[in-house]
Amino acid sequence: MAELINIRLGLEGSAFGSIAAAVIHALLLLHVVAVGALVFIWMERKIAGRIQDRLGPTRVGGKFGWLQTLADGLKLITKEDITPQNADKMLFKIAPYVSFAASYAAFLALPFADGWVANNVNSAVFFVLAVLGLEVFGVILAGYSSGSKWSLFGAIREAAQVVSYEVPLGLCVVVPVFLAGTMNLVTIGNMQAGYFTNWFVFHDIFTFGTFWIFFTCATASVNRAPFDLAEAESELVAGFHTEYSGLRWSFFFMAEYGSMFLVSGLGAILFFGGWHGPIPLMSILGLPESGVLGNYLANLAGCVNFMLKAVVGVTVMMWVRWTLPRLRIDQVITTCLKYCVPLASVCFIGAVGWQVLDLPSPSDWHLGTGPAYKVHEEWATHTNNSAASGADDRGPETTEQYQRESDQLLPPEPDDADKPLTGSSGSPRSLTATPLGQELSP
Amino acid sequence: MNEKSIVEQLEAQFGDQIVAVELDAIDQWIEIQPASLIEICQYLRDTDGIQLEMLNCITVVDYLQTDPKKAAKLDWEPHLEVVYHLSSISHKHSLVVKLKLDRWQDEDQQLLPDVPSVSQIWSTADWHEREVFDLSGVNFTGHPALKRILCPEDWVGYPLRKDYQMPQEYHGIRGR
Amino acid sequence: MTSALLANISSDLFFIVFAGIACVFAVAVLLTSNIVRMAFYLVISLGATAGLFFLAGAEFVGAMQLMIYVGGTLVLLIFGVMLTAQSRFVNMRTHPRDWIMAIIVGGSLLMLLLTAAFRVPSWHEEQQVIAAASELEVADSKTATRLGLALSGVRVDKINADEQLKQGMSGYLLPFVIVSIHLLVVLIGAAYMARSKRMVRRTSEQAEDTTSS
Amino acid sequence: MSSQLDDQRIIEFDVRTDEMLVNMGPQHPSTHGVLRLVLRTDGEIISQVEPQIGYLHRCAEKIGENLTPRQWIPYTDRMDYLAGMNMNLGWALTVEKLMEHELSDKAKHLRVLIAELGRIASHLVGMGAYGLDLGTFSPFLYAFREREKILDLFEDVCGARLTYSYLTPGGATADLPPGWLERCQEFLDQFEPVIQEYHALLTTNAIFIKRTAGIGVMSAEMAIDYGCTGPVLRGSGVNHDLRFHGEEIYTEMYDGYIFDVVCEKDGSYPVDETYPPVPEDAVLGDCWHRFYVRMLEVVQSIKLVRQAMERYSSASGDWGIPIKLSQRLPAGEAYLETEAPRGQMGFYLVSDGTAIPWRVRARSSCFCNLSVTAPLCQGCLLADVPAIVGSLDVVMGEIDR
Repeated sequence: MAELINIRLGLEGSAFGSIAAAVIHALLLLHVVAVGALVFIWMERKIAGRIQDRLGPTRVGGKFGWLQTLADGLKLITKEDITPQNADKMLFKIAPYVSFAASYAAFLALPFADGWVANNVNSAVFFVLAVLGLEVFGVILAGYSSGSKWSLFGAIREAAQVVSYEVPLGLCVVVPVFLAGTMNLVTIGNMQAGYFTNWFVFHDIFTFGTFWIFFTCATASVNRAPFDLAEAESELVAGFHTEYSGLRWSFFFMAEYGSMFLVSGLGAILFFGGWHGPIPLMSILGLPESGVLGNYLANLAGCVNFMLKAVVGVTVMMWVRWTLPRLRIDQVITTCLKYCVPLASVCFIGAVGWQVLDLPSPSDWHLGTGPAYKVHEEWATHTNNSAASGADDRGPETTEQYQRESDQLLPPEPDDADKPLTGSSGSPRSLTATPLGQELSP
Repeated sequence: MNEKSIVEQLEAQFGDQIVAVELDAIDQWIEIQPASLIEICQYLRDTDGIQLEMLNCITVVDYLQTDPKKAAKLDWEPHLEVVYHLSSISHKHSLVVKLKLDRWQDEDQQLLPDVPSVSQIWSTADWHEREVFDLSGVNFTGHPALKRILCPEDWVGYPLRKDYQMPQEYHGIRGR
Repeated sequence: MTSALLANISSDLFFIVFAGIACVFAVAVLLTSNIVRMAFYLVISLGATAGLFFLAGAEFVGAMQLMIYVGGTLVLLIFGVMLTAQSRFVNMRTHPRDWIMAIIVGGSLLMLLLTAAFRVPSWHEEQQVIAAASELEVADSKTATRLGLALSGVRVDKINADEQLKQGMSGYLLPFVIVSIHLLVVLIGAAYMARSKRMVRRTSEQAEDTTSS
Repeated sequence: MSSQLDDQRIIEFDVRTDEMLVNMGPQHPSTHGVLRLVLRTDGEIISQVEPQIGYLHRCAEKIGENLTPRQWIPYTDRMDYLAGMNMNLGWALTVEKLMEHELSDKAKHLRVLIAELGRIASHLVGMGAYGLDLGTFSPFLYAFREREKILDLFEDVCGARLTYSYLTPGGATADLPPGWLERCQEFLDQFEPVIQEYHALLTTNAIFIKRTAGIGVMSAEMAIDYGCTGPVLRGSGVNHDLRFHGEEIYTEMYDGYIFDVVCEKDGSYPVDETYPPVPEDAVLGDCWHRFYVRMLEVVQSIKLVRQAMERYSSASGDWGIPIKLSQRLPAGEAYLETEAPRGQMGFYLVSDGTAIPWRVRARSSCFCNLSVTAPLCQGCLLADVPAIVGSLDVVMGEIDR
């Protein structure tokens, strides 16, 4: 998105350009998180209503009470921010912003469509997991500094839960990463182009199992539904944000809904083909190749696709929350260590085995896949014959040869003037999937 | 095993301890000496014929007529009555045991009358005796932790006594 | 011309900001006596160093720093802090003689580092490295400076494409990992020390033991 | 805790953190009303629980010594405010027992009808609130949707939805309004399938079973020893229900009705197979069993209400004209316990022959049920305390009187 503005203003590559791009991305992502939180709070109240055989908000603003969240927001803003008497003032005030910053920063690497990503971080998956782990830090600070026993309980529970759930979450995320060969989310998304048969979730039974474990661990690490120990009303009054009110409290909620959207978005990209619809309408209509506007429309449809999948994930989390009772802290930790970790490792080994033995999988049919998918094919064959051709490490000639071949696959390189403005899909750099191996120890 | 045979068995066992027996009242009751309360209750609970395992309720009735005109016509002088309602689940019968105490062990020092505690026999007595101590002012010796249960710890006076006067104020809150 | 000038300032600007935050909060860690505040400042300074890694283009190392240091070590520290904290906001007073010892040791280490840093020739030349990085096609992020490349494993001092790819050089990745393992061991030791000391004082109350610290 | 070794200076290596006192209540979302639990805990594990009550104490017994029995009925409503009808019934029967007042058949069947409807409404609240304690919000609303329909029926009968003062010594304040029986029939017909929903929502829910099975296990002897009654007692396998094993004046209301006491006999409940089986790790006397006994009692009460409706419509006599407001009571005393939804609610009336009783005493079932929390919560986790207190289904109004 930002390159588009930069190229227009001719600031390409200069400092001012990069700062402007960063600011534009930040604002756009802030909209995604804020508007997302706005919609999700309204959606949660409506879904909860439907589940409990009642209507949910109907009066505020228009037909379905869609302005309800705005009303809540206004109330929260006007409410007085009380700081408890024996709280550690400075930490108490900073905690919600740390928590929100962590969950907001992770959006940096989340692609909404092919190339529509704030910063195409090469190790995007690893970055997102690292930053997600930071959100717990805001909660610990909040619990510890608000001086009341209940929030301390909530903080310690949250810390134990999130720290222990990072392990299975990491394990589940590795499966799509090695299927795609890279941690770059844009490439993972592109790998799953074409019909839904190419999605990693249908790649084999083990990846299918991995998705469900991923979703459970994601719900747990985002502190939702049966695992919402940290703010268990029935035991801990309101857990770590007991003492918060007004705007600070709303930041905690923005962080929660933000990371909920983030985690289900990550799940959508890793397992459900990100911005690719079940039927590749765009590539059938030949839109991506038909110049700037077509490409933009294709990506826009992709973005809608991705949003829909993420929202479906969020709805499932809400639906689970309003039906299931809450687990006890030791049951949460045992589900993590006794069920999630072993299952995740079994699925991991299974998926690796499936890949090594090269067993049949729906994605081998390459239904409706554009050129992007071939790259994966080439890369796989290269590693095979380079392994076959000699014991030495992949020498430069194979890389050069691989460079040239992947260039041929691309549409003829238009000269710089009218370079496809969406940047990534045209420019060679991001397409050449920098395989994991090469990146880790070049 | 109706109440009559229980009472006979009791009289055989504790002849002198049983002061009075009343069988034709609506609820048959017996009156015993306060000192022998524990052995009788132990006996009532453990002998396999009677087995009154459930202590339903402990109540204290304060017999004191504050209005002098009516007091003259009464045939009894002021005293406290501790009433134990017992029932048996295995034999589906019940019995009422009563104790008569004088209202104060020592009038001017407000020393409460003493009754041995049965909380060793029925654990439910623990809370019942605390409530009776709190509201009616009877001291239960041998109770694990006898302190007020319904009124605040520092409340003065025993509300269910007939001569109880509501305090003027309590921590600044007007009483009367 | 202006964009080139801007380029220098902006990359330096962010560099100065992140380095400044890291140093200021590192000093703040020493100065504050409140344990929890100290842990919080440590998080900010480590976060700033992670920012430096990102600025240097080594995203993988930056994310690793975030996850291992800021995430893991700090949660370990918070747990340790909570285990030892008697009252909620325990303060540890440092006696004056501790300060002197600290300055001596710290100062000497600082001197060592500064001299070593200024003596390395290759870090003095101009910033011609950006050109080299781009044709390497290895680290593809936009602002790949020399240090960033070095940290993600490229031998910066011997820049020619084919030779380094052959020997699978390791650059600075290995020392980076060793340092983090070292820090982890130190922290586990600290947590262990804190735990047992508590017990000595507890038993000593009953037995008037002289060995308690 | 540190064992007395010979050489004191040997350091013990387990981590002994300080214990802390935590107040759960009195204004706490999961304590039913104003109950305060002082927990001594280090982190999650609770070493000692001390319930403190008395926040809702209005000394109704002292007021009873200045009012005639009929004037005291509204006070019985406010004791167990979730089952007002059953409280009125208990006090009315005690007064009738003292006065040896005879009731017509119609009045008796009316009382069974109303009391069992009150039991259903009370168990619905117990079930919904228990779901709330364990963290799920939806069953609470499903329970209250049905309870509202019963309250509508009660509103037609006596004009009130919570504090009815409908059943009084001598009968009831008014007869059933015309068309009421059909509406009641309609309610029962649509209510029966809804119970399967509750089973699906809670009883067979894997997480619910994990949170309640095997938690707060109470043996039969301990239940009797602590004076627990009602579903809490039957949950521990003691076959004791005052509607069967009570006193003559109370059980004669129920003779001729076909229903069975809900209690586990040799491993199975008196229910057909459409009801969920007992999960394997549920021990007799734990939270799950107490909850399940309440759910099955609702089914028995529905059967009772159906039989009571047709016997009421075919019975002869008046609906029970209440005694005069300042009726003189015979001298003497009477104590009677009735099977209230939460346990045996006892009333003890001592009268000296005037219209105003000399001493009035209310024996609360929840008072004894709550006294069990201290031993039950020994060594459990913090999240189990609301689970255990919720399974005892205590109402503070009745405990503090």
